Parts: sequence; structure tokens; C-alpha cells
Amino acid sequence: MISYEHCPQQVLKVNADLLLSLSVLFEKGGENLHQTLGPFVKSCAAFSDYFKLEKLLLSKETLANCLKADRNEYVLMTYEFNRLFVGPTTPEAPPYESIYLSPDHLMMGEQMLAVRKFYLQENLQTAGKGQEPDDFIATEFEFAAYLLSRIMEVQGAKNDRQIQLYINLYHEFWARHLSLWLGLFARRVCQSTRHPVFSALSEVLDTLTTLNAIKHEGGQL
Amino acid sequence: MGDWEWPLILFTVLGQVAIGIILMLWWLDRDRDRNHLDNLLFKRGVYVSGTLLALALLASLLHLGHPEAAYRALTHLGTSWLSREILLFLLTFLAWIYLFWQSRQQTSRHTPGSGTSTITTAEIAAAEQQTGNRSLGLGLTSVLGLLGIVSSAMIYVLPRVPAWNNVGPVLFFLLTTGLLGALCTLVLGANLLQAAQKKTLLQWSLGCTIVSLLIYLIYGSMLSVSLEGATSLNFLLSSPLFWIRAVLGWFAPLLLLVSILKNPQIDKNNLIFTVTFLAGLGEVLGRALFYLSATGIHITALF
Amino acid sequence: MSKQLGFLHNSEKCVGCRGCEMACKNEYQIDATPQWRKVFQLREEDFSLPTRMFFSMACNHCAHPECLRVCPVEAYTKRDDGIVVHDPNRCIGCRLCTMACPYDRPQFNPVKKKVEKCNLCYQRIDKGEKPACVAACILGALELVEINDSLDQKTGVLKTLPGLPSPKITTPSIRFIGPKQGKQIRRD
Amino acid sequence: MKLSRRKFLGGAAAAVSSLTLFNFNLLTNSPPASASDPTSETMKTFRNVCPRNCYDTCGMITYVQDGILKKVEGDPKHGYTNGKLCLKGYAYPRRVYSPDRIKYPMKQSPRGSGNWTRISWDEAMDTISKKILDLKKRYGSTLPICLDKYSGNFGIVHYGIEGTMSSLGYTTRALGTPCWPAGIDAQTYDFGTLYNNDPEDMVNANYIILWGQNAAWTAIHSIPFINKARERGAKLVVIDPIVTSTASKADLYIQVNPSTDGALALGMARYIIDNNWVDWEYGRANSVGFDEWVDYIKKSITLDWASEKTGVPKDIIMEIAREYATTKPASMWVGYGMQRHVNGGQNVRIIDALGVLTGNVGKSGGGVNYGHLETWGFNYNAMINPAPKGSKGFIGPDGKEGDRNINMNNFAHDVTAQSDPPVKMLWLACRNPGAQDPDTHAIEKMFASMEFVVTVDSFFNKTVEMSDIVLPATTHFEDWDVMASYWHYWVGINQRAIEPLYESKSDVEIAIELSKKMNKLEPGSCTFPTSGTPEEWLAKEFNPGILKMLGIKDYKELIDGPRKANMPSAAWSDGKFRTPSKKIEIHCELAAKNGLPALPIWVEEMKSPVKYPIRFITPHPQHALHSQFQNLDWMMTTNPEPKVEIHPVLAAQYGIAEGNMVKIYNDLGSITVKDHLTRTTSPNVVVSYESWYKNSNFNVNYTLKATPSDMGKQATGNNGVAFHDNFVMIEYG
Repeated sequence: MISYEHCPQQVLKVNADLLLSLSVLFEKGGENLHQTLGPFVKSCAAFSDYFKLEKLLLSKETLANCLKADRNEYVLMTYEFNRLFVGPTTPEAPPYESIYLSPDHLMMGEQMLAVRKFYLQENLQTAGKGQEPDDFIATEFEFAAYLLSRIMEVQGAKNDRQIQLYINLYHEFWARHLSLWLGLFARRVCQSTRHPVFSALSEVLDTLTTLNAIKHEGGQL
Repeated sequence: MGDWEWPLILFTVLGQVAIGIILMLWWLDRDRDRNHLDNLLFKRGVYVSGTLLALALLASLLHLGHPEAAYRALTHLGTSWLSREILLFLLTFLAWIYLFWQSRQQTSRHTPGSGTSTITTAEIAAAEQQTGNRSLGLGLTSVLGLLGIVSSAMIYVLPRVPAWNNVGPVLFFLLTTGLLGALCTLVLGANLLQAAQKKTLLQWSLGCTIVSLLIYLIYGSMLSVSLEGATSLNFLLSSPLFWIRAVLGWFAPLLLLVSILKNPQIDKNNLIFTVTFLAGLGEVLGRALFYLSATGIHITALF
Repeated sequence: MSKQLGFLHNSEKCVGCRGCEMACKNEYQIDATPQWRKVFQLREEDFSLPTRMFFSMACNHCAHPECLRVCPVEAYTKRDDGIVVHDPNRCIGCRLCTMACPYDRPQFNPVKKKVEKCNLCYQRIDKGEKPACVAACILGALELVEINDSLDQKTGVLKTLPGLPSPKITTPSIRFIGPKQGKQIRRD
Repeated sequence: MKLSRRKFLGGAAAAVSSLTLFNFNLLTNSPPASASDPTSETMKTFRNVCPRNCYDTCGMITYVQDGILKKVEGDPKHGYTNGKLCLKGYAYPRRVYSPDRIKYPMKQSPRGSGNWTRISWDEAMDTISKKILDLKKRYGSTLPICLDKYSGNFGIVHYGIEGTMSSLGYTTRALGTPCWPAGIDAQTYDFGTLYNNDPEDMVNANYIILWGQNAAWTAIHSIPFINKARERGAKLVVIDPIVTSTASKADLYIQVNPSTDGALALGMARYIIDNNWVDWEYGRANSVGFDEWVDYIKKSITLDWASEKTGVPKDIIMEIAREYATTKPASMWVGYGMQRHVNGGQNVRIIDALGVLTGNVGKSGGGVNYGHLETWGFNYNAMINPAPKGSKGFIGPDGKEGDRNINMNNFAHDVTAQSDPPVKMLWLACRNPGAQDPDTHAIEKMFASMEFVVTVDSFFNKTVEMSDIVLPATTHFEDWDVMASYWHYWVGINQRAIEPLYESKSDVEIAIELSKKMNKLEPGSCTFPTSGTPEEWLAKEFNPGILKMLGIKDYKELIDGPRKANMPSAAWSDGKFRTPSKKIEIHCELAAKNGLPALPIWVEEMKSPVKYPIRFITPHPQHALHSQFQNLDWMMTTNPEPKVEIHPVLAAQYGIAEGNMVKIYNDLGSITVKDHLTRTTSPNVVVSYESWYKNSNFNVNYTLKATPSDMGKQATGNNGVAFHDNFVMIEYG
């Protein structure tokens, strides 16, 4: 595995920002897109610029336009968000890992426990009494972002041993979880959405997955 | 009723064509002095059959839920015809590689009897040695291949499926091999085969078609004895696919082959192409129906 | 093989409540599609009077299991107690067993792309417990028994029921007590 | 290596995380202990009771690991359900973890548009409270608010839903029960109330008649007791228009003309009297109007008439009459199906009287068994709340001020009929009228006319679809509760086995939230207590009476296992009947006062209209309980689509073959469903089992008129629904 000690902080930051903005976007839900979309679009732009991702150009554009949408448009986005991810009707693309990786597409499958154990390795658990499943997309993104932030920290502290450990942990988390289901999730969103903003979102998720999928095999961060 | 098992259809038919070609080459190769097997045709045959065999093996993977673990399929040779089939086909492929190596050897030397003025005894010896290896290779591949085909047929000889639980599958698979093998060799050797060779191959094809038709008639009549067999039969007779198959695979080839053999002046090659094409289609459809019409003995209680 | 475990289904007692079917799914949290155990309603035509009669069937752990014979990867093994165990880790999803079993009890799981079936709760049996379906049968219509001559000599014990494939194919390790019909006063 | 690394990391993280600049949204520090061993915890078990509207009310053991429900089993300590569940019970894990579950409070704007916004509990409560206060202001009372709650969850603590309403003031209430009221009244007139023998006591019967009862589908746990009796030689007779799974097991099955069960019983009575198999002593000593009824029968009932009426041959009537009267003790189990007719209650009264005539009432192994509420004597603490001061109520006929009761069984009509003040807001909990009420079209219209609709549910059903706000309900695995049965004598506690998922709340928790908000917006506007944990609320339901009945000192003892009420196994064995006369009232003045025959005499059944000659019976399904369960994935794969059962002779008349789609219709509406030709039904009756299938608009109630049954008003406030007096036409469709 390539050593990441000298990996520029900026790369980590660009990554972390995107993950975090995604986490917030899903956590705050369709009702707060007017607040959460902005940061997401910004970090997404930074991300695609940094990695020179042509395939994101269009999505970037779409997102930028959606950002300019008026109140009514945002309301429509809210309805669509809930139709896709929340309910009360059967969500088209439930944002939970178990739904994709547990064969019977049920909540709270083995994957949820595996994720929980991952968090515990870092002395972390979901806030609240676990009513919200640990494999909720926002939580997984937050954890990934957190790991990146730790890498930055320990890089600051020049603790090579820890740097390596956190980098491994980060890639392990992607390899075992996010990259296994994010693609499926993105596809489901792309197939069932009726609003450009979510097709763009799915595009971003898809790119993010492929990128990280390469990385955990040892590519440059 | 079964489903459209495309991977299986492709695997069986392509595999059988491949082995059929080798078989025909072997056959043609027996006759050393008068009309011996042309080197170029030998090469072509080897290359084409190899490609088809490879494709067939690939197609077979697509049938599996977990192709990545296909290697495990070798682990139950004791009772599983599927294991045996895979083994034999792999061996066939190995034998083919030997053939391939043989065909490379050919290029290095010029072939005996190619009109060059002086031939040293050494050359003759070498040449004979070579043709010897060649036919050994062809023979080996054919035999292994035929065994492979028989075992793939045996897979379907299931007590649960009356339509299959008989000599039918073996005969059908072998006949496909014979018919398409001969026809494809004819196509490959369109301008390399000597008239006599063509004639025998054409007669052979005609023979296969007639036998296939007769066997199918007997087979059909035998089906109706069991309930499930009858269901299969009804399915076949009521399916337009079956009648297309009958026309393409039996009647059309029958007429064309007869006419080709009857009047020597007509342009053989084009007709041979057509026959091969039609018969090929016919066999693919036939194989599809083989899977589609399979009805297993099952629980007939209400759910 | 020292013995052959199997099921004894009493169609006289069974009211087709399907508890066994669901208890099996509950025990192993089986995916939606595969049905290791299934309750079948016998055809009305097979009785003198219209009636709702049932039998419940999972893998029959046959004495001559076709699934085991045809499986290319040896995913099937037969234990000394006659239980035919399917190991999903070996299965490559070739589905040959589903073609070979006259009872359609090995079932292909389209999501896992592998075959699954009833393993007679061998891990429960090894712990001295009853199989989940047997334990769940409210009417005691489903029993775990040893298939042997003394069972077959008992009066009323049948090797098959109308609508079932001939036991000759695989000699299934299941026996039946046939359904019994009462008197009916009908209006048709 | 892995563990050591984890340890190292854990330590490191614990040390640094305080310094870390990362501010968490969803994650938080866990107690270091948990980190040291992230491996699975051992399996825990909890006691639960299935709270559905079902005879059996099964005791359950729930297996939980890492806070996740792994599987369910029957509770071996439950003497009636005996460690076994039904197919629905075993499917529970799929209900809890279904991705279809409603997770958060949601708002639909406009109603029916499918445009849903997620709202916080606070916003939900705020919106609802403001609406309530607004209505109160506009109409001077809370009467425009109408509650429709029934049997989705029969947990005692769930009566907090009624409590929610009473704590707001006087409201409009859907009163009654669609299910079984005619029979309840029949037994109330005859005995003073409904009260059945312990079902486990059926083992002592020497003769058993299941009258319109399909236990195999609706009370499977009773059958072992019946079978024990049969092993002792008891004969099982099933009387039903349909050859059910239960009927298929009977020694004698009688396909009676629907709704003529009373005529059959009268015929039997006549033959019993003629042969003097009457228990004169018991009858005269314990009942009033005994001889009067005997005279009526002698005068007006003949076997030929009974036979002609019921379609049952004379000799069979004589056979079962003789056997029932002479093979004692003989037990009768009257099913709820047979009283869903315009003369259903009267038929039950006749059957009651038949039981008295033969002296089978009050005997172990005997009885005319229908149901009971003896074990339901809880405090209903969550239900009883004083109306806020100054609440204006509805002045009833008795001049008392209180809630305005409307008919649950003609809900659509009665809601729209209210004018002073009109009903403007609906609150639905444990109820899915969109699927279960008669005349679905009328229900749809009525919902559309509302200002505001709140529904509490776990799944997106027809009713949620027609709501403004939906509140996510917990499953019974996420609640504390106590459950009694209306059939067996056991009472069990329901533990909170897993934490409530997502943002779901129990009905009491919802009431608490609402009360907080109401009082914040307008102090004193809601009397519902704003404190107490779910377990504390449960504890408040117990009183010395119930504890004594269960032979326990504290409700916590129920955690060790369910308890059986210590009552005699035979109802009425003490002869203390609860009628005004303290005797069995064969002649019932109260009935007469309510405009019904005083005596259990024959009342004509409903005849099929010329236009719609076919009777459409829609009994309970096997894979579902009303609109619960069938939508779960296991059920949808094992029972993917609804069917209608048609007799081959009838099918032939209409050119219908097996597996065809058949249109069933009348003036109200139509449904189209796949058919199954079977002689288990009769040529003038088609059968389809009511249920809610996922992603399907199949609903038998589109054709079902809200025809009242003859009884129910006395004990339940309103007459029932004659569900089985539904007439239709069929065609290939």
C-alpha cells in the first residue's frame, strides 16, 4: 500500500467537505434543501474541480441551476425527496445500507450491526437510542468525514503510526460499506427520480463511489 | 415448462459444432494417399473450432449464479454428470491446444506432395511423422469431445423429467454434432475440399438430417406415454417455434442437400452456405425447445 | 447409514393453518421468495366430497436424493441420520438440483443467486430440540420420525398422497396419514 | 492484531476526541466499555402478547440481540396458545423491519395529492393543536372533532386514544363495533352479558357444534381442545354456508342456507320438545318465558318448514337435535360470521334458547359460547380524563351533557349528517376505515369533505392516503401494554422488547405530546397528564380486582409469564345471570322495549333482490387480520393475490372458467378479482376474503352496503353491520 503521510491536506479537506455536506443534506431532509443544497453544490464543485472530473460537469451545472430555484421549486424538491427517501409511501430509494445489502431488502440487517461495530472501534455510537438505524446514509457519511478529519489532525501531529491506522480505517470503511451499496443506491435514485436535482445527486454519489472504490485499492488520495 | 436457457443453448450448440468440425477433420484425415486433408483447411478448422469451444465454455459460465466459483464444478465427478462434462470439455480444450501447436508446426515446413521437384526421404519421414501427430491430435480431441457431449447429454437424463429421461438427449446432441460439424467443415473448406470429400460430407449431412427426423418421430411418439411427456409433446406441437425448427432444421436441409447431391452442375457453395445457416438456426431453435418443453414430474396439488 | 430421519405428516389433523410454513421462515428469517416449507391443498377432485385437505412439505431428505447426485460441487451431503444438508457456501447456483427434485424443494434464491432448502433444523436436532416447523405445529400434525419398516407397517401410514410424484424417483423420507372425510349435507 | 489495534485506536480516539475539531451531528461518544468489546451481545428474550383483534391473543416470546428483534416464538407458559403462534404471528419480524413502515410525522398538502412533507413532532402537535383550538373557537366546542378508533390494537393502554379525546373536551365519537354486536346483544338480552366457557373446557364436551365458526383460520389454538374431546369420542358438527378448513374436519358438515341458522335451531327445538328431551327442570328454574317459548314452537314451528327454510333435510335436523339434546354435555360455539345478518342477533337468541332448552348452559363441557369480557376489568386509566372546565358537550336524549356518539357502522353517512356542529376533523387510530368500512366510495367522499384528518398508523394504507397528517405508530414490540382476550381466560403483559424505531410513538406518548402543546398554546385546554413513562402508564391500569383475578400481587409478576383468571371453567355455573330478572330471559322485556321480539322467534332473513341474485360473503382471511399482515413481504409471496370462490355450476351459468378475472358488482360499486372454482361454496353464494394487499386496490367493501344487523344498540351503542347480507351480480371481466 502506498504511504499517505505526505498526502496534501487539501485533498482530504475537499473529500471531507463533500462527505459532510452530503451527510447534512440527507440528515436535514428535503425540507431544508434550501439550506443544505448550497454547501453541497459548493463542495461538489470544489471536489470535481480538484479531481478534474469531466463527467461531473453537467451535474455541476444542473445543481447550480437548482440552487437558483424559487420557493415553489424547492417545495417540489421536498416532495420528491420524501417520495424517494422518506415516505410515508414505500420510499423508492431508502437511504439505508441494509435495504441494499440484506437480500430481503429489510431494515436493521447484519450490515447495520457491522457499521455499528465500526463506529464502536472509534468509541462512537449514533446519538439517541438507536431509533435511527446506524446504517443511515447521513451517519455513514458523517463517520467517513470524521475519519478524514482525524487523518488531517494526526498529520498535523506528525503521528505516522496513527496516520496509517486512520487511512486504513477509512479505506476499510469504504471497502466494507459505502462502496458496496452507494452505487446501488445511486442507481435506484437515478431510475426513480422525476427531478433533475436528484439525478445530479445520484451522479455525484456514483462518481464518489467509483473514486473511492479505486482509492481503497491503493490509488493516490 | 422450462425457460429460455440462452447460456445453455449457446454452450451446447457451439460446443457441439466445434467438436463436430474436429471430428470431420479427423475423418477426412484418415485418407492419406488420394484426397488427403488440406493443411489450410486443417488450420482453419482448428482455429474456428477452438474459438467456438472457447465461446461455448464462456457461455456456460453465464448460466451460473456464481461464475467466479465455477472451478468448484469439478469436485463431484463421483456421481455428477455436470462435473464430468466440465472435466471432459476442459480436457478437450487441452487436446485442442495440442492441435493448435500442431497447426503452428505445419507452417514451418512445406507440405509433402506440393509439386516440389526433389523430396528427400528425411522430409517424407518428417511429413509422415507430422500427419501422424496431426491425426492423433484430431482423434484425441474428437474422442474427448464426444465423451464430453455424451456427458452433457447425460446431465439431462433425469428421472424427474420423462421427456429427457431416455436416450433422446444423447442422440440429439450427437446428431447436432454430426450435422453441423459436417456442414461447417463444408463451409470452411468451400474451396479447399476435393469434390469427393465434399460429396461424402454432404451425404453424411443428409444422413444425419434423415436420422434426426426419424429419431424425433419415434421420440415424439414415445413421449405421450407419461403425463408430463404428453405435456411436453403438446407444448411442442402447439408451438410455432417447433414448426419453424422443423422447416429450418429438417425439411429445408433435406430438400437442399438432395438437390445439391442430385445435380452436380449447380453452384454448390452458395447452397451449402444456406443449408448450414438454416440447419444452424434449426438446431438452435431445437435446443431452445429442448429446454422449453421440459416438464418435470411435480406436485399437482393446489397451492 | 445408521438411520433415516424424516417427517410424518398427518393430513387427518392438518387444517392447513400454514403455521409451519411461517415458523420456518421466522426461524431462519428466509428471504421473501424461497419457501423451504410449503403447505399444499389437495385437489378437490381427489375426494368424493368437496373439501379442504392439506399436506405440508419441505425437503424430504430422500434416501436417494437426486439433488445430491446431480450437484457438481458437492454442496449436498447426507448425514448419518439421513438429513440431506445443503451448504450454500459451496453452491454455485447452477440450479441443476432444482431441475432434478420432483418436489421443487431446493429453491433458487434470485437475490443470493444460490439455491436454499430445508436442512431439517439439524442444528436444533443436535441440541435435542424439535425442528421449528414441528415445534410450531399447533395440531401435532407434523412429526419428526425415523423412517423404517416398523413405521411403514403401521396401519394408515402412507408413502404418498394424490397429487404427489411417485416416491420411486427419490424414495422421499416422508410418510403420511391420509385425510379423513366426514359426512356432508350439501345444497348442490 | 485487529483487536490490539482497535484497543489502541479506541484509547487514542478517547484521548483525542476531546481535542478533535470535528463536531458531530449524528454520532456521539460511546461509553468506552462498549468499545472494548464490540462483539454481539447474548440473545435476550422478552414477553409480548399479540394485540390484534383475534380470539387467540397469543403469548409471545421475542428474541432480541443487539437491540434487534431476531425472531418470535409462542410462549410455552400460555396455557391456551401453548407455545405456538399462527402464521401471522410468525411474520411479525417482517412487520417491525419493513421498509414500508411510516417513520416520521408527515404532512400531506393538499390531502390525497401524495405531496408529503416531513415535520417534527413539535410541528405536528402544533398544527393539530392549533386546528383543535381553531375549531373550538369557531364552533364553541370540540364536537367538530371526531374520533374513529377500534381494533387495530386491543392493548389496554391503547385506550389512551379515547383518553386523548376526552381530555380535549366533548367530542364526536364513532360508537359501536362492526364485528360482533348483534351476538353481544343477543346474549345480553338472554343472560345479561356475553360470557363463554373457558375454551380449554371444550375438552369436556361430548358433542360440539361450531355454528358459523372457522376456527382453523380465526382461532386455531382452540382446535387442539376440540380434538381432545373428539379423541374421547365427542362428535364435531360444523354448520356453515361454506366448507371451511374447519368444516372439512367435521364428523358432520351442514351447508345451511345463509342467515337461516335460527330456523335450523327452531327445527331442532321442535324435535327435542316432541321427544321430550327437554331439561324442564333447568329451564323452568333458571329462565323466564321458558314455557311461553315452548308453546310458540309447538304452535308455529314444523320440521318441514325448518327443512324447507334451511335447506337441511328433516332427518338431519332430527339427527343433530337428538344428538345435541341427549349427548351431554354438549358445547356450542357461535361464530361472529353467523350474526352478520339482518336477523343475526335473533338467530343467536334462538341458539341461546336451544342451549337452555337442553340444559347445556352453565355446564362444564357445555355452554352457548360466543365471547366474554370478564378479564377486561382494568382501570382504563389512560382513557378516563375529565373534560377541561367549561367544555361544551352534546346534550343527549337523556339530557346529560357529553360526547356526541355517531354510528361506527354507518360512519360515512353519520359523519356527514352532523350539522350542529358539523364534523370538521377526524382522528383515526387503530383503524383503517378506508379499507374496512362498508361502502368505500362513501368513505372516500366523506374524507374529502373534512377540513382536517389525522391518522396514526404504521403503514401507508388507504386511510393514510386520505389524511393531512400521519403520525408513526409503534409496533407492540416497542410498547409496554397488557392484553386480555375476549375468548380465553389468560392475561399477559407486553414488554418493550426493542426501542421505538425512527420517531414512532405509542398512542399514550402521542397524547402526552399533544397535551403539552395544547396547554402551552391555551393553558387548561387539555387534561391529559404530561408525564409518566410507558411502563408507569401500564402500571396504572391494574387494580386489586384484576390482580386478585389473576392471583398476583403486582403486575410485574406477569413478566414471568401470563396468568389465567381464576374463574370457574363453565360460564354461568353459579346461575347468577345478569339480566334485570337475574334469570335467563327467554322472554326479554328489554328486547321488546327496543322494538325486538321478546321471544327467540323466527325473523325472516334478507332475500336476494332480482337484480342481484348472488350472495357475496366476505369472511376473514387466513393470511391477514383485516388490513393487517397481508401487506408484508412473506404474505405477499405466499399469498400474492386475492381470489373469489365460485361454485362451478354458477360459473358455468356465466361462462366463467377457473382463473378468469371476474367482475363482482352491484349499485354501490364493483371489484374485479381472479376466480377459483370450488364446490366448497354453494351455487348461490360467492366468497372472497376481505384483506388489504400491498399495491392493490382490491377491497370487497366497494360493493358492501352499510346494512345494519338487527342488534347491538343495547350493549355496544349501535347495531352491527349485516356484512353477509350483500348481494351482487357477477360477469366475466
